Amino acid sequence: MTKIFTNIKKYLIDLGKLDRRFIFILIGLSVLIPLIKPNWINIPIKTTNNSQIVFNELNRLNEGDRVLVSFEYGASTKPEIHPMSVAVLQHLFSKGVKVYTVPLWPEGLMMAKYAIQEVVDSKLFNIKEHVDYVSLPYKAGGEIIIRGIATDLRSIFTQDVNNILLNEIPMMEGVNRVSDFDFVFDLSAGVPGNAEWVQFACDEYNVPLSSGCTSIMVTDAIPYVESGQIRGILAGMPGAAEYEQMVFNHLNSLEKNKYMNSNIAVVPGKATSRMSAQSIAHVLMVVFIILGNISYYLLRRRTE
Amino acid sequence: MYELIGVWCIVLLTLSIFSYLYGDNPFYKAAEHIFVGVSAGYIFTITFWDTIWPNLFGRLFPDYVGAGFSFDLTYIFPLILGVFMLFRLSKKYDWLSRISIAYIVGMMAGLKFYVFLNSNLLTQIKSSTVNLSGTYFSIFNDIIILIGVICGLVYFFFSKEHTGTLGKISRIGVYFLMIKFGASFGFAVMGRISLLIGRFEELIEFSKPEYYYSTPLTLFIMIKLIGYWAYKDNTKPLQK
Amino acid sequence: MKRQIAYFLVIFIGFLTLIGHFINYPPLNDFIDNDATQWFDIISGFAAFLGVINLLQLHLNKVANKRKHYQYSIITLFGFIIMIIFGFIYNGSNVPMGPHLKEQGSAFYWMFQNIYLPLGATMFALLAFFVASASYRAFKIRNFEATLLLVSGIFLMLGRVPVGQLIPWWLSLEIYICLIFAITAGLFTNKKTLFYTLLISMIIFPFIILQLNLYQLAVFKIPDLQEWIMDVPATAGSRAIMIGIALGTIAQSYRIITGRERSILGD
Amino acid sequence: MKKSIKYTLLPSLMILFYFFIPLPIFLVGNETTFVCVILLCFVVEYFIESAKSGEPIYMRPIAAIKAMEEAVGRATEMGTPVLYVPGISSLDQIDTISGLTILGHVAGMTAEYEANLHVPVCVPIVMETAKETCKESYLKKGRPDLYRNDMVHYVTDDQFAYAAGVNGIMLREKPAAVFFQGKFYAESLILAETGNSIGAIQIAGTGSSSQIPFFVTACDYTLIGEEFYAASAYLSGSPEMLGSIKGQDYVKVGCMIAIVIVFISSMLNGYGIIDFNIETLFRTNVVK
Repeated sequence: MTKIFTNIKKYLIDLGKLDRRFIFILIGLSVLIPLIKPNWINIPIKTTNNSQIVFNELNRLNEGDRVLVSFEYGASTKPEIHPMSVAVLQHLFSKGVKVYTVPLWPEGLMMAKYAIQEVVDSKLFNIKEHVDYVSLPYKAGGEIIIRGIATDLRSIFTQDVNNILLNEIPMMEGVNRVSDFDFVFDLSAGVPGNAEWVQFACDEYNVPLSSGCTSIMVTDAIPYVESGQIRGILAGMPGAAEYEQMVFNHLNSLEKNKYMNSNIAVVPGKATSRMSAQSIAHVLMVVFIILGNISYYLLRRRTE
Repeated sequence: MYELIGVWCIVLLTLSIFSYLYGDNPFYKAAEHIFVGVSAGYIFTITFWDTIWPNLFGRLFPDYVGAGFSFDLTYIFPLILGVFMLFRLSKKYDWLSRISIAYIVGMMAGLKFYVFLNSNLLTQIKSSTVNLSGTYFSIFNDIIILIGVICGLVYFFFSKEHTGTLGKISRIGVYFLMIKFGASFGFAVMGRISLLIGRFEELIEFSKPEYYYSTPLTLFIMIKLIGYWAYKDNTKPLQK
Repeated sequence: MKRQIAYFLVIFIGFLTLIGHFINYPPLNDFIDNDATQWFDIISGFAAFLGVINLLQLHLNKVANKRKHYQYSIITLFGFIIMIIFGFIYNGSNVPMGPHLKEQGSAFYWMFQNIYLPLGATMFALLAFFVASASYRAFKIRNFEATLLLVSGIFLMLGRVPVGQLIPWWLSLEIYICLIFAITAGLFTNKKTLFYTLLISMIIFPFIILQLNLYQLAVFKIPDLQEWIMDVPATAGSRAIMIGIALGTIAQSYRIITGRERSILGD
Repeated sequence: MKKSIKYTLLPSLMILFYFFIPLPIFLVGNETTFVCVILLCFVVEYFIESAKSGEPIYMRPIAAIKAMEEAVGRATEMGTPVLYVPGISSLDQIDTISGLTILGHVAGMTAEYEANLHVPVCVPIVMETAKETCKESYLKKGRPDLYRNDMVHYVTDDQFAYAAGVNGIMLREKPAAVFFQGKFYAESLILAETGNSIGAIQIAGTGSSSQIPFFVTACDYTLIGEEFYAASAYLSGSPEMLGSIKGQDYVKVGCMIAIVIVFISSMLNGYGIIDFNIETLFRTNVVK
């Protein structure tokens, strides 16, 4: 009996010296398996406060309001942010809000295009380019561009992505600076991102701002959220999954209005299914940390 | 056709980078060097076409470039400063480049002074107000935040010895900082895992027959080769 | 003299951009808001040439002298040159040079999509593995500070995913008890006493909580606790750091624009 | 006596001038910021001047700064290079500038110890500045012969390509001392973990608050936030610089008092004892 105990103890101590490649393999598998077999695990999603605030803020917008959606992410952070973009666009279009997209990252241009395309292709909404949405092209400069949008949008953008002059687009009429928008929604994965929007535009010109961002950015953005400079925040993949669910429920409960096609079924988004892979990996890491601590504790006792 | 080659490229490069997890190996080395070369070329091209061409030449020769700017003579200055920068290549006139650097450093210092004072310092001080209309719990939270901020700032005192009461306060400050670091770390875990999800989704997609089983085939060949190299390294005669 | 020009420019431009925020003179405000940083971008654009020359020098040197791993330098040079060719000489799509960088169908875009993007994204994804090995190594109950790091890290990890909601109140209670014992383990001299006290508390406390009807407290729900950690102590910590960073930046800027921090200009 | 008069009278006069000048030469709307700028500058300047006049200044020891020389020494002993990574941002971040000033001091140490310094850089303009800094440091230590032009070299501008490149340098050169000083983003952990796996002494310093946790967990020493900006003043040891740090401390006390005042006044306002909302004071925007 004692022999078994000593053996277990020995294994646990050895665990502390585990080759890190072993951890790598387990982490890889814990992500891979739920992705290949998504229906093995199904975990319900609960809404957090900050996501709810975002939803309520956007839900308060009226028909014909103008919303600037800014895209600051690329292919590598697409799994986290893209589901948010799609859900936010769906939410806005379902309310008949006019959407203006602007990429501040070179890759953001493609992301904006993909997101709009996805919403248009779902045929869920009766939307037309230049009537319900306009896509602005990418301009280099980061915060300078934000500053420019804040003071004089037309000095930076003269054409949209399809090289149509902004003066010829009816929904651009009266849109000259950031204060002409009723809301700014920022989808960001780094710098420039929501902090720049706060610092260079929205704070100064008093335009409400909400943001969806990668998990890592949240701790930096939280002080702004707490002080109300950013109204609610969608935090990483879970934030995306929560918002997706809220929009899914909202679209299903909505009385069919003129913006929506009643004969198309609403499909749930992608973030929800990715959450199971995420959950398993997290649990695995916590298990690792606990095992590592047991090993550390036993080792320390021994050396003492 | 090009699309298919592209898919195989993506799979090969992705797996080469992942092979770093096993250890440094020729696949990783090759991928790393391709990456350095391609990205340097990419950024250089982008810098030229997205910054210098429209923002500088677009203002100096608006009709020719057609970037939507009107003629602006002041942009002769950045042109001069930029050319000064290139004098780094000459031994005799390399001091000219210092002028360009001086412009950048001075301008950024002045700008950041204002921006950080306004957006970080003053707004953070402003947001330490307490909201009495909330519940008792939220008021309690506000008080904890106040204590945490004050203690955290005490930790950053440089010109006082951290002993006695000050030492204790700064220790409490460290506790708050540690909680914040732990929270950031926990958050990061989530973000990083989701990046991996993105890569794996793509690899899974490319395992399909329409891409001729790109992922499993490439993976198989790579494992074989890396295994072979490892074996070859081990069979070298060892001198004792 | 040559040095003096540079110092003078730092001080002049520094004060100009700072004071310009307060002076009511639109051209100056406009310069600070837009042009000043645009100029910076243009100057760094010119510096990019120097970077390219340095890169070529370094790798050509390696190849010419056949230094260790020189074969790989050939790959770097090849990648670089091909990007330059696709960026400036060969287009491949039917839009003009310049906009072709972002046009699907151009050779440049193909390289971007199929070489550059996957490499970057995969390097980024490596972090998932490193974050695991770093936390396995570093999250140890060494002292109180390290324990706080660990605890807030773990709660965030668990609380942010749906699994966290499945953790019942008694399990979180047991976790807390274990944690408290882990921190106070040093106080026990006898290993057996520690073990038995731990065991007894783990059995008794759930019943006490159940008796007192306290099990619905938010403390026992990991997601709620996680949100509290995020909103209160972590906010306090990040606010302190933010103010610290702001002060550090301001003081550093002040030292620069008053010409005291000179090592940046080689002094 | 004369000094204190100068440092109370002058700022008051400037503030009075700002508020009472009848001509519209100042923008309306950011009065608070202006007052703060004036106060801040004069407080710091006051302490710089007293430091210059020979007043002794105590500086709390910071472990990471002390360890720098030790790390360079160890690398020399082991005959491996010292790797210095100045972050991935350009000169538009004060972090990069701070990182470069610290590089100046580290280069001084490597010149003294005759250690090999290796600085891979991410942004060309930073490369040029770093070259200048290193060259001057070697010159000042009287060892211009040890300075080589390829000490500082450009890798690539892209964040992760740079991380891959630096990773490769670490794996193949196995430096015994690694410095990460500057602005870092997501690549911080890749770099720090690789450095850890080769067993180097790692000293990090950054103002990017989201990356500090990774450095704290994977590096031996970390300069956290404000410490990082103060490090160059610490290393220079000149009374002017140290005085500015002391002034910064007093500004910090001012901030703490302001926080408490804001807290108490909002409380009193909430209870209806005073009828003044302090938030109106922080109308920090320029109204155009």
